[in-house]
Amino acid sequence: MTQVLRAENPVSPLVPVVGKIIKIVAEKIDVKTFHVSTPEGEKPFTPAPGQLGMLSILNVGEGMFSITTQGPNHLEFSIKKTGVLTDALHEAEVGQTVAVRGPYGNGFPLDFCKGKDILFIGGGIGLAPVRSLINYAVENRGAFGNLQVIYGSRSPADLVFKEDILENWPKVPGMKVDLTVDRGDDEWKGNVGFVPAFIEQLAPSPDGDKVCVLCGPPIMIKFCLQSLAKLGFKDENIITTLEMRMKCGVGKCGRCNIGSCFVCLDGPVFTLAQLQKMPPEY
Amino acid sequence: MITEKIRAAAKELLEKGEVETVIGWERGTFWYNSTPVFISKPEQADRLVFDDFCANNLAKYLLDYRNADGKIAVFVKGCDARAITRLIQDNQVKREKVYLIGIPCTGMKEAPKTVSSQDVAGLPLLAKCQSCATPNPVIYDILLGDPVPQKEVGNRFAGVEALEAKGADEKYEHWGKLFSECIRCYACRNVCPACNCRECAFDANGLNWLGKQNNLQENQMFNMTRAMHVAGRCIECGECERVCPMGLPLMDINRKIIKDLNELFGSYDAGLNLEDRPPLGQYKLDDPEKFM
Amino acid sequence: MSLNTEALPKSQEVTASPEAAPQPWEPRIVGFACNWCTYAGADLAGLSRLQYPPSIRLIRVPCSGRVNPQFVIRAFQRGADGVLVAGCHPGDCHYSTGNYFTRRRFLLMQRLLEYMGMDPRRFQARWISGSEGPKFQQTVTQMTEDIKALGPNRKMRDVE
Amino acid sequence: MKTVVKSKISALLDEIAKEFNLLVPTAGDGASKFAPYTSGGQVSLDGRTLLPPKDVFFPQTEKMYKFSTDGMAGSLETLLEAPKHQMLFGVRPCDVKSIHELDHVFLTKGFVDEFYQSKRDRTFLVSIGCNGPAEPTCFCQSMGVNPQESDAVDVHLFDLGSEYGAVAKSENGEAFLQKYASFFNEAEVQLPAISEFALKPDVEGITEKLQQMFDHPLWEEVSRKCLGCGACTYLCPTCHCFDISGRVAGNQGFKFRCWDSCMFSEYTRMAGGHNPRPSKKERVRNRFLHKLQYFPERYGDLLCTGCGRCLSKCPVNMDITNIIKQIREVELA
Repeated sequence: MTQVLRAENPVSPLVPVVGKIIKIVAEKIDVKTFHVSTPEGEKPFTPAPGQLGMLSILNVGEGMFSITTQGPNHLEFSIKKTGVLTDALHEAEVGQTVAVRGPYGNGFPLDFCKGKDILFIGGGIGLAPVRSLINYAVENRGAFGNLQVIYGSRSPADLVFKEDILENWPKVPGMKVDLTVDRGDDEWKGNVGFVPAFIEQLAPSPDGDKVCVLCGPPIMIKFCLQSLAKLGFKDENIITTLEMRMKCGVGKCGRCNIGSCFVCLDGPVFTLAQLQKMPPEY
Repeated sequence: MITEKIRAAAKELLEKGEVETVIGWERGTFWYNSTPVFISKPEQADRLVFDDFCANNLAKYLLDYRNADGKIAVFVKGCDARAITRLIQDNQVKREKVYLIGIPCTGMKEAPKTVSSQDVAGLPLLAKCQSCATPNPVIYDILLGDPVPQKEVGNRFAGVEALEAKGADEKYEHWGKLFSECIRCYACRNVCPACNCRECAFDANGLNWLGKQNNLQENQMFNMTRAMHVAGRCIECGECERVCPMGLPLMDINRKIIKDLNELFGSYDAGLNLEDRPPLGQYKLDDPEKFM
Repeated sequence: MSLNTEALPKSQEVTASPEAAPQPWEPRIVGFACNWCTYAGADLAGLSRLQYPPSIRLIRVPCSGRVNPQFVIRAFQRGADGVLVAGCHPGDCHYSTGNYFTRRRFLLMQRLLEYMGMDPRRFQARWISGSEGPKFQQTVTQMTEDIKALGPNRKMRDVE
Repeated sequence: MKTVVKSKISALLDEIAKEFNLLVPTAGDGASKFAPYTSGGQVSLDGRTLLPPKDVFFPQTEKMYKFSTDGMAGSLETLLEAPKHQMLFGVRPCDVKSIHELDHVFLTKGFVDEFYQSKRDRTFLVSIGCNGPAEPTCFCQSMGVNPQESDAVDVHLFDLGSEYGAVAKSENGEAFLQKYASFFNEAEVQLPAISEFALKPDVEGITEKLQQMFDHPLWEEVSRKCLGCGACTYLCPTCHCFDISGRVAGNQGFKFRCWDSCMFSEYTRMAGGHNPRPSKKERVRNRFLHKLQYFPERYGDLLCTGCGRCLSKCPVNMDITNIIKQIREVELA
């Protein structure tokens, strides 16, 4: 399932192209989604679902982010405020010049997923990488079986991509969205509880070679994997994406290795079966 | 033989369960490489040696055992003992959590040019040992062997004074040439028992205290700041200079600071006495105020 | 990596914009001023309409003791011709003792800079209280004069 | 074989320096390294340099692009200059091997690093063989390097005592020997015997064994004395990890890459604070597994050429040959 795509850069895979923030969506208090296109209004490059992009503010720094989805003329990055660069991005306004390079990484195994039912599980900002595949499946609805999204966050205020999870996705035929929060509030009518428990409660069936795409905080992943195993999902059919510190994005700078794999090149998407063969160093 | 004594001492401590680990030296790659070793079982005690090449200051490793449950035993030469005194003063190490086995030291030797000649007596002392003022441990629980007489070391600031006498541009060129060689491997920092910050300013991501470029300016920044950060806490073990792969004379900077501290605020030798307080951690109302 | 101080741009070229006529070189002095005394003193100098050269760039710090030796080196790297650290008089520190530590630290620092080949006149420390507007004026004037005589600083300058 | 007497080498280098940007092993005041040739300078053709030649292709600090910003606007420009043709003269076989490993990293697996390639393509390599260990810490022979001869170069020089025997290893090498034919004689030569190496680590099957040793207590044991400095990685001819960072001055700035070391604590630490390799045990393990397992798995070669620089300069004598020995001694259940 390793599909290495060549970065579309004029000189070097390490030198970005200039882009521009054309839209900013505040998802929640510390998460914003940035729409980036070239100054000419084109898409900087065309990533496959699950691939990564290196986004920078020129005078601040560079960081690797998952490309949460794309439009005909732009890429979207959903970014949580955690450090120097992300602070600066959160301060930025529409029109801000950025630099992008990519796409990096393998992306989700589309051929493997096609024709199958897919269960998407996201926790918190972990929905961002998964969303690229969800939107791909929605756009290519005929190529996939039934779709189910189970998404949880700490509180109703922490839910991201509200338009998608509340409006767009539930309207898609053959698609179901189940939401849960750790703590509800007065207006919350949905489920209250952690994601792993919610999975067991919903008990999605692994039948028909169903694929599960999972992303979220490590502790959630750990317990979700136990729940999925109980339900009978096969390790080969559980897919997740990893996060490591990255600098080059092309498997040269060294730091994102897990064993002899580079997350930036051979990942970030791995099946559970693959992860079990790798050293647990992530 | 001192090696038999240290093995016996380590074995006894471990057998009685008084300490959980003994930090000492063992034989390294060649007969002239002695290297730190960590012994936690009595039967491993025979790996320990004490010879003319045990240059490593073991005090630094105590920082790895800050949270250890039991006691740690460390073999200490004069310089190691001063380093531990400093660490205790900085509340990095608790006196009651370490068991110090003192070894009087006549100085360590340079590695020979070839493996074959085993003429230890003919080898010169390491630069750092030539000007050693404390061959005997200043703090210990037991002392193995008899204290050795203090050598005549002469004026240890002679090198500093020679540099001070040069013109400003000459000095700048001298240091510039040396700092240009620095590869910023941080061996000097990491080996230094006075560098005990949990997170070094130079490792703090994003704060950008120090650019990662290797150029003269950033290397000056690194080397001067390192020296200022250990000012008043340098115990002159000379490890920084010994381990520098580029052979930079770092003690010329550390000694300059020690010399100035002595001149400005009174004579002080770091790590000699547990009760002393480091010169930059205290003040007097009548401190000199020359350029203020 | 090279040690070619001659390769440094002339300060005129750095400060002057391409269109403007070449201006005479003016020193750039970075001043770290303690919030409680020196900054107030500088304020008083301004309020009193005391004239002093525009060569100083003040950075307000909570206490002169806040000034880290790295600040001084970084200032020289980034183009300062002189650095001034100024705080309350001994005994007047808002935090009781901060300036006593400053005094020890920067006496040492100045000597280290000299040892590294810097002219020690480029690095000064002064006690200036909130009521000493004229002393602030004099200090800046004097330091500017001294540094003018020394010329632009080329040492430790970041050439990139 | 073509031979040239050693006393003529400086005249030959003078000639070459007219054509090429010539880099030779230099032992001046500081550490020995490859530096631009100056006539009458301190060329040192005996033994290996302390600093490996990797910085010729992969400088410790290398600017990649510059940028300027103006409010929200900004632009950038790549700083990739094609260097002048250069010659790296007197590379030892261990270092030739290391260049081969760097080629794997920078030129294969789907992405070509132009910054490396531009220098690599324009460098003419002349190697000099060793007839035995240049330093006590040498162990290249055990790492599959022939100390006497390198093939992946343009011209190789055998050390024949008072003269060098020259062999062209590429078309460019042939042309070179033609061009400077006046310096060479034709002679029958007998290669000296290779003298005994003190260190002979046995790496047979080590990659396969390490695949089962990720959780072995050995790593805790061997990492204890490590100080976490980067001396080993910066002196290593094959270590190639780098960081990308920037420098901003006002509305101008540039991005550069610089050597980084897997031994540093912040190397893998992420913005949120999580560090997959939080202590020296994980970092030391990663360094040795990278050299002996991960790199062979990925590229088919060990990432160690036996030059011995790390173990000669390590402050605590962390000895890769000893670690290899300890790995061999481990009995797996």
